[in-house]
Amino acid sequence: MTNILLIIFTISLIYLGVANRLKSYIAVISFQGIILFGVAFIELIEINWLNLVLILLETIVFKTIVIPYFLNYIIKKNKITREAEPFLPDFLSVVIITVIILGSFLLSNTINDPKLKKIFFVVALSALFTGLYIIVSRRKIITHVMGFLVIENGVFVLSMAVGNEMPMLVNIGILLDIFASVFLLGIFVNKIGDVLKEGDVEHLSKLKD
Amino acid sequence: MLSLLLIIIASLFFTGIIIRTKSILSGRKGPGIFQPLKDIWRLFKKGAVYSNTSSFVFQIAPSIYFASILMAILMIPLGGHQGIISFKGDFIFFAYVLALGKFFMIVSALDTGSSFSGMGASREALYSLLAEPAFFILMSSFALLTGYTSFHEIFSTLHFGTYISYAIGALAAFVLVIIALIENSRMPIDDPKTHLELTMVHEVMILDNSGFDLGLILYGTNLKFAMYGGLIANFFLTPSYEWYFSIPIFIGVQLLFAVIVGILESFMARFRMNHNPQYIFMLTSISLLIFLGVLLVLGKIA
Amino acid sequence: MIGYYLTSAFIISILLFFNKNLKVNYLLTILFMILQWGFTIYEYNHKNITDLVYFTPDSLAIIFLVILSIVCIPAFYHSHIFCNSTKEIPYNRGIYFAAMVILLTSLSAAYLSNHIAITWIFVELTTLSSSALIYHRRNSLSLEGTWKYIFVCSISITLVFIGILFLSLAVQQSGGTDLFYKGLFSKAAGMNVFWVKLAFLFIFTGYTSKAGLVPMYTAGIDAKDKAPSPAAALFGSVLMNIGFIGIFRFYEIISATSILAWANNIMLITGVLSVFVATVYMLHVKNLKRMFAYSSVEHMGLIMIGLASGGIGRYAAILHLILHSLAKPALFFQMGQVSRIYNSKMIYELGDYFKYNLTGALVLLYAFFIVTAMPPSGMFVSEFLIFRSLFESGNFYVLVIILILLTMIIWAFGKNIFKMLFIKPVGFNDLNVEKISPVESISQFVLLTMVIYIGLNPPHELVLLINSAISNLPH
Amino acid sequence: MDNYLVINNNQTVLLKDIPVLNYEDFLSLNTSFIDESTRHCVNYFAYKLHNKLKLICCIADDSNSTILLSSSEINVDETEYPSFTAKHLSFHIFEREIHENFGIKYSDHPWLKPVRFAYDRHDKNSTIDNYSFYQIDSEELHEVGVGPIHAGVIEPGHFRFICNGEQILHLEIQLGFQHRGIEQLFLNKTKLLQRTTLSESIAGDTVVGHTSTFVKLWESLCNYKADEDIQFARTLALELERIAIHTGDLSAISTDIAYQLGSSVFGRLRTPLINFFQIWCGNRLAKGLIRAGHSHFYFTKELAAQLENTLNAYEKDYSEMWNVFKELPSVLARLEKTGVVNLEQATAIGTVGMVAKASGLNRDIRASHPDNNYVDLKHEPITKRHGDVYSRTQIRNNEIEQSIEYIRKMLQNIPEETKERAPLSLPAPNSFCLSLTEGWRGEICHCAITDEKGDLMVYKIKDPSVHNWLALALAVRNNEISDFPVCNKSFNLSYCGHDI
Repeated sequence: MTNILLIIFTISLIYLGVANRLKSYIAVISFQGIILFGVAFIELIEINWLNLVLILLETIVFKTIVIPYFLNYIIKKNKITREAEPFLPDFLSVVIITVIILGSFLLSNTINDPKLKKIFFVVALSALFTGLYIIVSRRKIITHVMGFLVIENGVFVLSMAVGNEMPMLVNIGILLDIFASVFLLGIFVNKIGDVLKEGDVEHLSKLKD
Repeated sequence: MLSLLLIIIASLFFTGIIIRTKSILSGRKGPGIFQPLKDIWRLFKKGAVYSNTSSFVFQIAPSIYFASILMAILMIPLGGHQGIISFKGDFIFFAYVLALGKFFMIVSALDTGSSFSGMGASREALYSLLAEPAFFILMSSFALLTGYTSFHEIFSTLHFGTYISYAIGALAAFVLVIIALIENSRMPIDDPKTHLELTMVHEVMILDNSGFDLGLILYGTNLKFAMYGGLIANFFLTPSYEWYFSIPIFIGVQLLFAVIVGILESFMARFRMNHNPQYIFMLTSISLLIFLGVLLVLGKIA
Repeated sequence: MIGYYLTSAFIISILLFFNKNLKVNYLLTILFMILQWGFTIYEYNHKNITDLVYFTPDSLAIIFLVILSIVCIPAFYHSHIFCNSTKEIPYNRGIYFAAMVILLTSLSAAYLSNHIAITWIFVELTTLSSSALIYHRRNSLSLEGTWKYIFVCSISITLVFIGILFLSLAVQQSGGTDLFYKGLFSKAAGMNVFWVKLAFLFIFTGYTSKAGLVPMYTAGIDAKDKAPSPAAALFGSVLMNIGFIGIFRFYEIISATSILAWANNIMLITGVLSVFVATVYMLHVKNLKRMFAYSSVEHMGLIMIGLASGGIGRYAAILHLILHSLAKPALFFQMGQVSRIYNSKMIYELGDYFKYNLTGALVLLYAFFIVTAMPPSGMFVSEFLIFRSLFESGNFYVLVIILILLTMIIWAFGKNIFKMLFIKPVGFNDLNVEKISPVESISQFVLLTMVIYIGLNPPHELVLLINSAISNLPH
Repeated sequence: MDNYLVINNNQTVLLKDIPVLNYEDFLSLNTSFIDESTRHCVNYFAYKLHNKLKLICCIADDSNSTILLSSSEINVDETEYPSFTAKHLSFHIFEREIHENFGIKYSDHPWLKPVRFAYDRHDKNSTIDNYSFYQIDSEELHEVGVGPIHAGVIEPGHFRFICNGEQILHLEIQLGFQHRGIEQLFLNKTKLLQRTTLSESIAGDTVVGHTSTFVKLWESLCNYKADEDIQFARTLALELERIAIHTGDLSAISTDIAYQLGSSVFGRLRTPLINFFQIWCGNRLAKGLIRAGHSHFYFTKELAAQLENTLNAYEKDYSEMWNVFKELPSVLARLEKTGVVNLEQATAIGTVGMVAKASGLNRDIRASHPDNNYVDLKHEPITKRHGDVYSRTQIRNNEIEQSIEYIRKMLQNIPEETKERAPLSLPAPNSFCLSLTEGWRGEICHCAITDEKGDLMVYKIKDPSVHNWLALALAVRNNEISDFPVCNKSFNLSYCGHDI
């Protein structure tokens, strides 16, 4: 069952390459939250219940509802145009993300470690690099945040792989998740709209040498 | 034999159901289910008009197109019953027979010398080109999974045991549905209803065809749809089913397929033309995932 | 003790945040400095005694704690000057000082932490508190700086976390169950090399954003440029140290495995690249403050090279880091005076500094010699030792490249500083130039002189500390 | 105040009061007017006067609700005149028309492309058959010609695309296939009724707009003040027409992006509105509703109740459909960033109406030169900033909502029918009159000049499409050729309004 969820997770990554609307991105991020909820539930059922509840709450409440809602709110409030505006054509994005997935797959195939749940590793790496790819290939800063959230989801999958033995790490990961995303989004909500004109919200590129 | 019959029967009402679904969903009464068929029949009774600038290619292309589809249908099995033609590697033949038909359509479009037809031909060629790898990777994954290379053997030995293989099956069905939509020039890739040459893909290619030829092409499209429906239905049929199970399942899947297409076409707008390539390429990516999934099932990778 | 320290510092920062009275503000910052010094002295006297499970003041931690305590005095002093000169409203001033206290506290805690995850948490806290400092001016440029800083730091902190996850995989295989540095160190020999390598790559890359190395150095540059000068002084010294500590502590673990040589190579490459990048940018930089920031990148690169070359280089690296953390704040403090006079940081608009601020100009001249490591600067000594270790480890080509790059850096640095000191500025109206009291420059002279003193005549106690800090590394 | 005359909308002045300048002053005066973006040229035309050519230029000043008139007289010979267009592109279409009809030579007009191959054009040899389209020479480009016989039932017009693959590099639009000589017919047909029916046929989709412009102009010439109930009916009809056509456009836009639900629901919603015209005046397009000086169809209380019901039913379904439409990603993906006309382009080529407002250029006669009930309604124009297809779609939606609100407001206070109407006198002789109306598409301008007997001597009609066609050509540049239909539909410009 976990395998199916993780495969669906990977498909959602491919979809990120195809999608060109911010709304679809938000939907994907929210959807990934649901999948992670499922994965966490199946994988971590053995750890102590308090921890489990915390993790489940984080995935379902935070990743699936709060953050996507927040993102929507920011887009509305700052009147950000709804297109992702990639530097590269979307077609190339799909190709690159496919290559990323294949690459992570091949990489993990070279590891001979019986303890490793390979599929977690593949999915996590794919999410990680897809997130990075989205950050470098999209023009808007809100899409950078979304790329970061995808990376976070990848990290979550990775922490699942070690979660049974070291639940503390999963918790720290969650801490990171909440901390970083609340902070990133918080600046967006409160400050960017006040200080900058609408047009500037989309690109911050004045500081350079 | 059974599958050929069933597919032909399905082709009679397939487009009608799509149109009917769309009418109902937009709150209209809509034409009868057999209206598309009646239109085709009307076209069959007419003579064709050929432009002076076109050559014999333009005249034979519709027939070849139609024949290629019929040929392809012969290979479709039905659960335990194999198609009329069945041999090792027939899915490759299947793909190329269809490609042959399409090739002739493209050439005949170029033959007319109209700037619209050329535009449509280039679009259609691009989309087929992008959709092909998806089909091949998908079928090869199943060949790998089952160890056989013909439609009949693949589908009759395909057993879904573990969860992951169910996921693979579902994904494969999804990919096939989308391929069917692309090959039949339906939404969201192409809009079969449009009257604007600039936005057409398939329609603009056959803009110069008329009468009997046009009827052949239109009916060929209906057959093609039913053919893909049949292919998808095979995912849900196992050889152990008796004919009185498999026929209702077949018809049910065809119906469902048509209704899904109708729903899809009602509730979304078509893609911008330059978004089509990546959308189609996504199928290849998903097929690759299926391939990886198969490797996982086979234990080739842990 | 650390518990009391953290709680009191926290209370002080809260009070600073809510306080609107200037006098109380002075009082609270003085109180914090007393607390900081008291804590430092206490820890110095309780070396290697674990406190609250997760904190152990080992030699390395003590060194950096002392430096932090030294630097924080002028930092607070100049912060007050800064706030008074820009006539901050109490609310903004409160945020500024509260953030600074949190930054210093979390840095101290991160220095002392003996658990990889706890270090990580406090490093994340430094990101948050420093972003409040960067955003202090509340205009679009500082917003951009803050945004980039937070974004890059968030990604890098995520990378560190991924590294920790890989490390935990490796630890589990060698039978370990916890992530204390000590435990990791003892289990290091049995770890799966593949995972350790991955972990090193991720953790190292992650901490480069704090340490100011290639590839994540950009965040630090913008941060130092946009933050008020006293805060930039902290970013350029004690905050970079925490990046170094993060890398160093993991390097200790690596040194007990078979991949030490591989890790050394990576660090060497990173070091050279950092110096290279710093050179490239310093040659055409237009903003004086950013030039100082790039100079930090260069020094961190040298430190990595020293660490990677082994032998005397490790001692030199830590010494160099200490000296750098004393010298760089002086430059940034002086930058505060410069921007008060010219209202600009662009080199094009600066000049004739001797005419407008004699003492300040002397500081700049003095600092130029110190920072570019010309004798009698202490940094000359440490750089010389780094070169020696490079030579001894057989990396002649690297040595040649580094020497060429350093020459170019000295030229670029000198060109800009001397333009600033002697050549008339363009389009500068000198009617209402603020007169700056020479007293304000005292702290800078003191810091710079310390660099010379420590370099030429290192106190015996310091040498012992440094040697004990690198004692875990194989000889 | 000596070299130009300031008048208001629908004001009749004596022709001799319009100052006559020499051409150089005339040129510099009018081009300097346009430097402000609150001023734009509403009409600039010529007519023959004793072997000379009289040019009249009408500039609307939106901020002061005035129209600035000036004129010049020039000889038609081999002299080459400097053109207005060289200074301000927005004059291009007027000067092209003058050139086509009277053969004036311009020294620096960028492109004297024929406008409509008018029957009485100066150069009879210039026909569509020998017109040489703009071409780019390249191995990689191809041309696609569309029209004049159209695949869908639209109107005749020829579009010549130059494409690089799927991308449009250049679009040239050539119209004129519907030239009917309406302006000449206005002079030939001498009865008022004939003229009114003519004005109803200027553009089939803007019956109310053009007719009310004509009758207001006529009433002004006759120095007649329309009664309150007539004004009320005209305003109401204008707003109803706006709602109906906008809804139809939304349906057409949905069709062009193959969004079936939107296409059929919006299409259905349009019907009850135009059917209401049928109930009111017996014609679905409101022909016969508006007459100068009187009205056959008083808007009764019963009609008001009926309209109220129609609107209630309409609004419920409409807002439901629009809320789905505006959120649907596949729809937005097609509309946003497609066919962009930015503010700079919109100002330079002098767009008006919806197209201008979608690009952030505030041009709305209802607000700047109000008449009828608009004076009380205090109309506030809606503007968008992106200038893409989606902006134009949004404008339609907002205007529909706004119009419904206006109608509701008006229905609360229906004026009594005036039983005894003053008779219409004869038009004033030797006069000039100009009338501006905001039709659903944008500003409609009619100008009339009478001779010494008070007969019409010159009649000039300007549909908003005249200004906006060039915007379409600019909008589709660098777009995909398959996006052209939806761009075209978002402008929904009139072919016959342009061809006249």
